[in-house]
Amino acid sequence: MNRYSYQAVMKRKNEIMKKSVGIDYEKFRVEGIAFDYERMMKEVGYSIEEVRKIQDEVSVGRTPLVELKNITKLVRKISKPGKGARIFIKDEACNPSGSFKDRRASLSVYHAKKKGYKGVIAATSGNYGAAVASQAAKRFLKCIIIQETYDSRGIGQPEILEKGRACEAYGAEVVQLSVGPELFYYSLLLLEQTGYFNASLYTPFAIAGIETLGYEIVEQLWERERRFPDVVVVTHAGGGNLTGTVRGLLKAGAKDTEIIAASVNLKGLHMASDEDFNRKSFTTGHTGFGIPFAVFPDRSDVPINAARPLRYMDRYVLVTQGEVFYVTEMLAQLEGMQRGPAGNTSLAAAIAIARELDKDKIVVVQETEYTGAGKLPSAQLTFAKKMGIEIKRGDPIKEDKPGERIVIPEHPSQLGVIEVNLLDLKRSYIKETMKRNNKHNFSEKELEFISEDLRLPIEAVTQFIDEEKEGKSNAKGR
Amino acid sequence: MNRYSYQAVMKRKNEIMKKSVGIDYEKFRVEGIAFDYERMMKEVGYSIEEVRKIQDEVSVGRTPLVELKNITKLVRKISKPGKGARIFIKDEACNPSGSFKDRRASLSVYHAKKKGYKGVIAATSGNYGAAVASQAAKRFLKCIIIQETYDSRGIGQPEILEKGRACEAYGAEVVQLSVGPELFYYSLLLLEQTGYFNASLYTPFAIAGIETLGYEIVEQLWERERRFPDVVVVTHAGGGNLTGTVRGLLKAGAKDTEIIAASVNLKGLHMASDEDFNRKSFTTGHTGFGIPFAVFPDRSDVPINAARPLRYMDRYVLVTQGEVFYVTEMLAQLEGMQRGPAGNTSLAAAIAIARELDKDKIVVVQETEYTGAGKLPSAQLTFAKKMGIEIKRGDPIKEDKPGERIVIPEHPSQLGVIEVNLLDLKRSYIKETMKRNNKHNFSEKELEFISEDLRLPIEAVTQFIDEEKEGKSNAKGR
Amino acid sequence: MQAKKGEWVQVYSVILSPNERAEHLPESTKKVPLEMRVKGFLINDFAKIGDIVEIETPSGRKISGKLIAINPKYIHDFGEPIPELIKVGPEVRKILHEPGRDEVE
Amino acid sequence: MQAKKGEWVQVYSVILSPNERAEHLPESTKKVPLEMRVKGFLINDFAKIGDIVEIETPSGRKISGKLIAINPKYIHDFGEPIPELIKVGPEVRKILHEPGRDEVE
Repeated sequence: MNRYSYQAVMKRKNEIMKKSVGIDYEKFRVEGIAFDYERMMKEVGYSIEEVRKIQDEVSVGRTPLVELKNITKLVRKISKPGKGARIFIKDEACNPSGSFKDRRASLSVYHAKKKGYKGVIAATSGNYGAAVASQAAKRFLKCIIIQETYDSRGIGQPEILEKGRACEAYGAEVVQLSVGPELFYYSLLLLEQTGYFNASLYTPFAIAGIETLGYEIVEQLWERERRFPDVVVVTHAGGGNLTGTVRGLLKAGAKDTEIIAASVNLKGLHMASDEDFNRKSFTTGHTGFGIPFAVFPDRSDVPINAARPLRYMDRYVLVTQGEVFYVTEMLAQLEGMQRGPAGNTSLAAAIAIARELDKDKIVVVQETEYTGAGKLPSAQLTFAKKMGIEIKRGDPIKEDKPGERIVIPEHPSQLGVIEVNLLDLKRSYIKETMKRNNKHNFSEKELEFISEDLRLPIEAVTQFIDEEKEGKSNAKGR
Repeated sequence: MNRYSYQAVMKRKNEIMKKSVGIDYEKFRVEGIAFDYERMMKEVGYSIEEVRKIQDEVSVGRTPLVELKNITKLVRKISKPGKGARIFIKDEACNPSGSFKDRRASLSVYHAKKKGYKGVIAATSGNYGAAVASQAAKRFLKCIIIQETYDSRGIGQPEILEKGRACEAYGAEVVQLSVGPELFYYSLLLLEQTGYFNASLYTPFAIAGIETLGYEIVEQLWERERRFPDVVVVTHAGGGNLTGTVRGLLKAGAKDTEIIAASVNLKGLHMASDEDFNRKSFTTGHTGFGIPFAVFPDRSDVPINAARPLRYMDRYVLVTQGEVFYVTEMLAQLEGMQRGPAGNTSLAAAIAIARELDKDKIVVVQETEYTGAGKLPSAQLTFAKKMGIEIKRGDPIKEDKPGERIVIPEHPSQLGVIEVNLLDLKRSYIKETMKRNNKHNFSEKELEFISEDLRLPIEAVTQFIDEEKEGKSNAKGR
Repeated sequence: MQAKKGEWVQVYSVILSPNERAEHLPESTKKVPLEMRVKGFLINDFAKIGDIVEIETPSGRKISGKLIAINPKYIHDFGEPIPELIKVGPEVRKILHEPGRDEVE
Repeated sequence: MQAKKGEWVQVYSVILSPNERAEHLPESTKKVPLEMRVKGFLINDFAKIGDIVEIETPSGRKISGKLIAINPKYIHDFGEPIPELIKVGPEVRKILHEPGRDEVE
């Protein structure tokens, strides 16, 4: 077998991953599938004080918290009397490369430098690429970004092309691949060949880097309003953004804040499909990542994923592509801020959520991102039209059809959210865990771990396991 | 005569200007050409505490002060032993619309709203347009931006087109004119027809808005280094940036900081020429504004210009277009910051200046601006090539030829500055003042005013006046 | 190509013909008119390129001019890679990595 | 078109042909190869589009592939004005200006 074949490289997966992140994950394993999450975060990650210091060195973080006064006013215009919470947004576009991803990259690259790696590699089609490239430039590390860019016709989505351009502007090498999960294989191959650091989004470093975001939200809101946020809305994709932000919120004492995850609904589109690839306008922050990574975090590019979203999520809602484009336009036209659109996923959800809350509540939207050619709604929707997607005004939820139709609301009162049943996700997590580990019985420590990982009483965990076993045997029996 | 003809409207100039800024400038006139500058700034402008409050409301200002550690390291590599000052940059791209112009616009638009104007008009091809549009969006005012955009062939410079796009993204109307100083005439006409506020760059509001920038530099540097900046480099065009920044520095106590103005050298290009219009890559921050506005500030769109650069300038240097593009690339590749290029004019100068200074000195570059399609060096230089400009590597100062050749340095040690003789400028100021007012004799109060406006002893002022008179009579005698 | 009422369009008009312009202009400017281009929503029911139409601008003004573009797109872009600039990054990084003064001091 | 040594170019290669790809792929993906495009500086003295060449990437790797572009420019842009979005600004501003609840309370 060729040493560089798909099968051969995948067999060396654990060895390559270990060398390229320099973490001995095994020492945190407790028993079977159970591992000591908090110990790992403590021993491998950095304390919030250390993270702050590292980020201050490279001018990452300490972004403004902006009150969206006009959008709040608009929400109140369309809400029942007494309703319409105040909306704030954390203007993460002010980070050096234009998104909160600088926080994650700053830690990964710092760590890589400290450990003597000559370069960093990140597999991402998102803003994380530009962030890693920017941080690598600051710290004189070589940088390779691996992007899923083109379909088999060689057509690339403008937002991804823009992110690739940004990486190149900072001096990074961009490896543009066509559609397929073998991006992971190729990343491993490059990690092996170069000996570079794997700037994965899922290491304890990459998560610890975001904790300052949650921490700053609490600090800034406290300074201005002398209170904790009632709700924080977080765009959810691979889980890191949510995990890191909430850990930061908790470290700052915001224990009663409701955490709402938000993703763009891309139901029906297959993430590994060459045909579907260019039928979506959002390259991250959507259900294609959000749901699989919630129900099985350890599908990532490291042996243990430090992003554990179900530990931190109180509610999970979906919005549609049309809603996000609509609020992106609103943000520019009412608040004088050109941002996103991908960063505005949580803003779309926040507007719907604020409508239901009392006026004296505070909802914080946790990120913005930079924008420009390729990223703007005009670029995205022009591309979508070329791909045969219908664009129309209408009910953005009822008429939405991912991959076929994007519906721009006709009125802000049409902004709403689709609820995801968290219990269903937790049940899926258990199902996936059983299936992928080919395991039907769990030790006490394993049950405790699952219980923590799902924020679910052990009784519920065992009940779900039992139901799954029954379901399986029923299915077999049929 | 047609009421809307050039001549007819220009005759109504003072009347229109007065109504559209709502300032009775006459009450600050002392005698002849003399006026009470500080009284005007105090009575018409806002205190720095008020400005802060207004800017905080709209999340303007409080941008990061970033130490450019790698560029400093590079400077030291190419400097004599012991030389190479530390360089900091005020990352003004973090303002809502992407430049320090938000500071000026926030005050102008606040004032317009307070005074009951229904809309604002600004005549600018610079970032100020986007800033006014963004602030107007926040405060629900109508907004018209008048831009000098196209030459007579309908060709527009990409940077100006981008600025127009940004204005439109915030909901503003953009009036694109072809080349010519009659832009002023058309602005007056629109101000008259709409009754909107003239968001001039030269009112006391527009200057007061920048004072926070200088103030923040001192505050931030003090917090980090417990000292004042040794040098602040300010990009100089119409004079407002310099005036406002230095007033802020002084208010924060930085009385011994050396103020260096920097402009891009566009010598030989005529600003009102349809032919020359698209032969320059920089639309502001160049000598086409910098020198005329220094020697005769009251050429602006208000009766008394609140920007008085010669009061505040210790040194004035020029850099070349090629140098600015070069340092823009350096900033991205060494510091992980994609900014400018126009905002990097002062960075180019700062690098040359830092080389001459001792290592323990601190040079602060006073701004960055956002970038993207249209603004990037690649866009500007591609356009320049199409306009027939030669682009080459070489000595960026010796080989530079504005309008014909842009020379990118081959090595950072080629970065240098061209000194402008400040005494010559002050002499020109006197000459212009005499010519434009058709005046040969000045009262004591007028002489005092000129002495303050030029930061020049009265004896020197009278000497220059006498020389000018003699020169004139000599010229007549010939 | 035809535009319908409410569509986003661009109009053109001459503000000052050459003989109406200001004095003391450079030759190249003096001989051409001062032109204006403005975008807005078409007020006429239908119009084709070249027609004199009325539009409502984003500020709510109603102005007329010659229709020159329907749904005009922004044409400025990133330009092309500039050979004279593209090696600056590697060059300055190399200078920084050369053993030099700052390491010794 | 011909490229010279040191020019900024883009190369293409197939990483996995259809039969070498991972299992369990959707049909549309399974039937096509996994392709790669990378940019770098040309190492060969001369080459024309379609040639197999070697490049040095910005990270300093030397890789080979088929030359597909010389001085490749970024092609993504602002797109066109989107009629479905362009009136959102005026609409929401209008709603905000309607006399409503928040003024009364």
